[in-house]
Amino acid sequence: MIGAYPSVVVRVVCALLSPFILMFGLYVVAHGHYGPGGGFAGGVFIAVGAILPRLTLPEELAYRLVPPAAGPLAGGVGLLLFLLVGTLPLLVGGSFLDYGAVEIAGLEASRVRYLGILVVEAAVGLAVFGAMVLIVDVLTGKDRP
Amino acid sequence: MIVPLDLVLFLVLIVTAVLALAVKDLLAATALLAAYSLFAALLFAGVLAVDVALVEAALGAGLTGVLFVIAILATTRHSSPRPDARRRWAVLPLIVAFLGLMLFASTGLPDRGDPDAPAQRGVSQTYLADSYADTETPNVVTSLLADYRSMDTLGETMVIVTAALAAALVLIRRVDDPSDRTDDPRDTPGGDADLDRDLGPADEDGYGGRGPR
Amino acid sequence: MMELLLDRYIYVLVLVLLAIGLYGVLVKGDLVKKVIGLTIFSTAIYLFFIEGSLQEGGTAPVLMPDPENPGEFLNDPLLYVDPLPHLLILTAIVVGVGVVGVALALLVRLYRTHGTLDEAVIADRLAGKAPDIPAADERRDAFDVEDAGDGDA
Amino acid sequence: MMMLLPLLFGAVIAVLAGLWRSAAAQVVAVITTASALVASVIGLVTVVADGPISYELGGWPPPIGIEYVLDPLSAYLAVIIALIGLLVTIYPVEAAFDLRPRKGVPLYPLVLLLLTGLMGVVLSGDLFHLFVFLEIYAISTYGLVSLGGDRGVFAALRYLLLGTIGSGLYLLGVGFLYFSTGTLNMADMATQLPAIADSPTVLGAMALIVIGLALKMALFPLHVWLPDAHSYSPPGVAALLAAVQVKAGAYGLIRILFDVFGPAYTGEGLPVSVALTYFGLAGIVVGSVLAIRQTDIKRMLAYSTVAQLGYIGVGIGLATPLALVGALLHVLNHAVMKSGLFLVAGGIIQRTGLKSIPRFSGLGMRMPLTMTGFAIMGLSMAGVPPTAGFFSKFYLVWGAIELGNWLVAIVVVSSSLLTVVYFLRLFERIFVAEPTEELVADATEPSPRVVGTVAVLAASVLAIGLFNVVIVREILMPIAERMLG
Repeated sequence: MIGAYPSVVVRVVCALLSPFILMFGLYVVAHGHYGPGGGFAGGVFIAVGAILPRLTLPEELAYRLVPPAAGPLAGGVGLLLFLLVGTLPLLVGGSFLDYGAVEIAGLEASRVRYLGILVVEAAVGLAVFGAMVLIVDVLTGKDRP
Repeated sequence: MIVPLDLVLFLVLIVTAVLALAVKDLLAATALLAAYSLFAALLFAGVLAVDVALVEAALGAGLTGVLFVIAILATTRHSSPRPDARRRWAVLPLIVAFLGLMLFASTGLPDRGDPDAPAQRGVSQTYLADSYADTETPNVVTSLLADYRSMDTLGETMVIVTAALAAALVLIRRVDDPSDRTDDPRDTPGGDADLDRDLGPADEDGYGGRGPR
Repeated sequence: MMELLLDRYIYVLVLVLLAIGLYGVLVKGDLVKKVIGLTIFSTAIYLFFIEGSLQEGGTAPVLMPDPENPGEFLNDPLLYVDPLPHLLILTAIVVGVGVVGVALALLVRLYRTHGTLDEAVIADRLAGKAPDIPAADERRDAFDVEDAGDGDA
Repeated sequence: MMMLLPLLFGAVIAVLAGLWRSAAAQVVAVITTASALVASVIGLVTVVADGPISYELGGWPPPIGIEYVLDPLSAYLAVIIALIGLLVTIYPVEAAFDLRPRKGVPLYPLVLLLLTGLMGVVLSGDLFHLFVFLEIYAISTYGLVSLGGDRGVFAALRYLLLGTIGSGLYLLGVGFLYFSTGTLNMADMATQLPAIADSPTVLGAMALIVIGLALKMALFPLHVWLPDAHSYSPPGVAALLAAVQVKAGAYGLIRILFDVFGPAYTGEGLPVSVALTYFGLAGIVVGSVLAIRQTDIKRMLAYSTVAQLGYIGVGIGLATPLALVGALLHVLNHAVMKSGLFLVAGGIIQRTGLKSIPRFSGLGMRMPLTMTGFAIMGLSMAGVPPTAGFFSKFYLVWGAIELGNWLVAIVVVSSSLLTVVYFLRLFERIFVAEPTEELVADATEPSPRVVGTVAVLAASVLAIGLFNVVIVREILMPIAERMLG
């Protein structure tokens, strides 16, 4: 029921806008250490970048840009990534999610934690992106991969 | 000094909330709801919760609005005008009782902004003091989110994935819908309606117009 | 009472918002309005937490660079507002959006079969189709058959 | 953590496996729940022998980080959750969920997420973390209930609205507590609360948390969502909901009332305890009476759940060790009995399509094994010795008499009689009456997996009955004494 929007202005503006939104989303994910932002907000922005074409462009084009299977896949992979990061310290004797316990040559524990946070934020962003795209897809009735 | 602005924002919030519930046009209600979330985000920013403000603006005002709009386009734009007077009288005492309880409870809260409040002297001191040494991350909310309380974040990620899966389970077309089963018709009168069953003119009240498209 | 209002009007205003949200969920007959009420209710809870996290004289919980030692950061807790409620509310916002997503999916599904989102009409239709299920027990409020008439009117 | 990890991974792998091939998801689910069961049994044995285990997530000591606590109470519930979860995932998918999922339908992932949420609730030692898992299991429930066709969808939506208000109230309560103490860790908060015991904030927080969790637990009069949600959802989901999902609310109530607020708040005569007791009693009466009036088998079972939750509420409200033992034993008994009954109902519906009790006539001859299991569990519901159900009520009554609260004793005993009435009526039809329906005459025993599952549950009802002294002495009595001592 949601397909190409009648107005060409809207279509063009949205098509031009969405890569920038995607980029802004990536920036927000990566910027979480130093300012407001992080996986959740960033994941939402990236999802909006994918959802905008769905609301305005012709269906085939929008689904070619971000296929419907991307939703569940990204959600699952994001969660799996988070879990794997959490489990990694278990293997070296730390507790679950204790990134500091992983020893990487030349890096202090605090630096390892810093990197751990980055990976976690990325995983969260991926999962949020997937979940949001999936919700929008099922609501608009395009749920089949 | 920002107190009067706070007060104004709060009054605007209350007005938008009431309007969002009152207007008949659901798209207008959604727009008002998004405005409500946006004003809430402004308030968050006003009391320096910048991360929360960002997420509330993106998720609460932005994406929730989009979801509502999509759902309304897929269903109907007009809210059913039917007042439910009896239920209102049953519920109002409950709400008054709830307000009384909350008012009673909030008398024991520390004053807003009190630096000696227990919460300010509690665990968050440790987070603020140690965040940089522990994780090299100046944004304490991030280090809290992804390190000190990362299990919360894992749970939260699971919640959002769960919600997406649940929504998919609700709406996705399933191979074997319950109505296809060999239920005795007398046992389940009417049966469980199929997803695609056409109920015909179910919406004769004149409000069944679908969305603009 | 007056003192409470002046000193801590914020909490009272949050209470008003909570009540509006609850009213929307419990009283409104339209299902979309119920979900809107739910959103108002949860946002009011977020406001409660965030207002409580303020600390007079504090700034946002992003550590400020130490002007005297480059590369170091000021970490005196008195300088910042309480970050923990921020994290809690971040989590709660995401949870809330998830709930809204599921609720809207249920709404769309209901509309596909019933063609309406009036709670009472749907309830009547479900109950009317099933005379062997007693309709009068816990369904007093929304499910009364007499209500069906003016529901469609 | 060992117990949660298989579930966490299982859920995720099941998502991906479900995308690939739907049968694979069930295999993953069975393996996952089986390993969770093994882990939780090991956990239970360990903590009963050596005392509680605390696990610091992320290596941060509490109250800085989030703490998981495995004490006998949570280990006990974890075993129940994993056991019921395993049986439901083994159960054939069409009978349990009314559908054979297509590729990509996230059925088993949601079941696993439901179990993960419940497991997280019982393990969490942190008030806010409990909220997060509360929502995980609640959201997956909303999805699963909607499988029950059209009415299931509507029931799911009403449950969603009420359930979300419930968790909202809980969250508000946690907020009040946080602003009064500055911590979220349960143990830490318990040490700080006595100093501010009289604060209106703490009392209000307690009220909010109790109301919120009672809503989740469907304690009368907040049970309005339960009958619809349980009776319209598919049998497997109903079994999960009745057996373990509402128990998570009960667990939260026990844990927070007795462990966090402690004896200072829950001593005799305080409004919360009294309210829980009398609302529990009302729930027992109302639930039993309404259950008798139902003709749909699943609806009858759903109302009887309202009554059984009343027993648990009474046990919590009386707040004596004996009554708490009764309540905890009833959590186990009810989980086993009710999931068994729902699964039998699923088997009947799968074989004959019948749901209405008057038409079950003569089913006992056609499906003897299943129906024997059904009879055992029905007798246990009614509290006939030596089945499991007798003993939990026995402890409750004993606890009530000890307190001199004769009203509770009388209501519990007489409601058992009511339960006997409705099950005897059912048995008479199933075993004595002649078949009146062709569907019944043609019915055969359901598939071995159904019979096997039911047999396991029926056997455990008897086993719990026979060995209840061991369970009570080794596990429950120490818990109750520690919490109320």
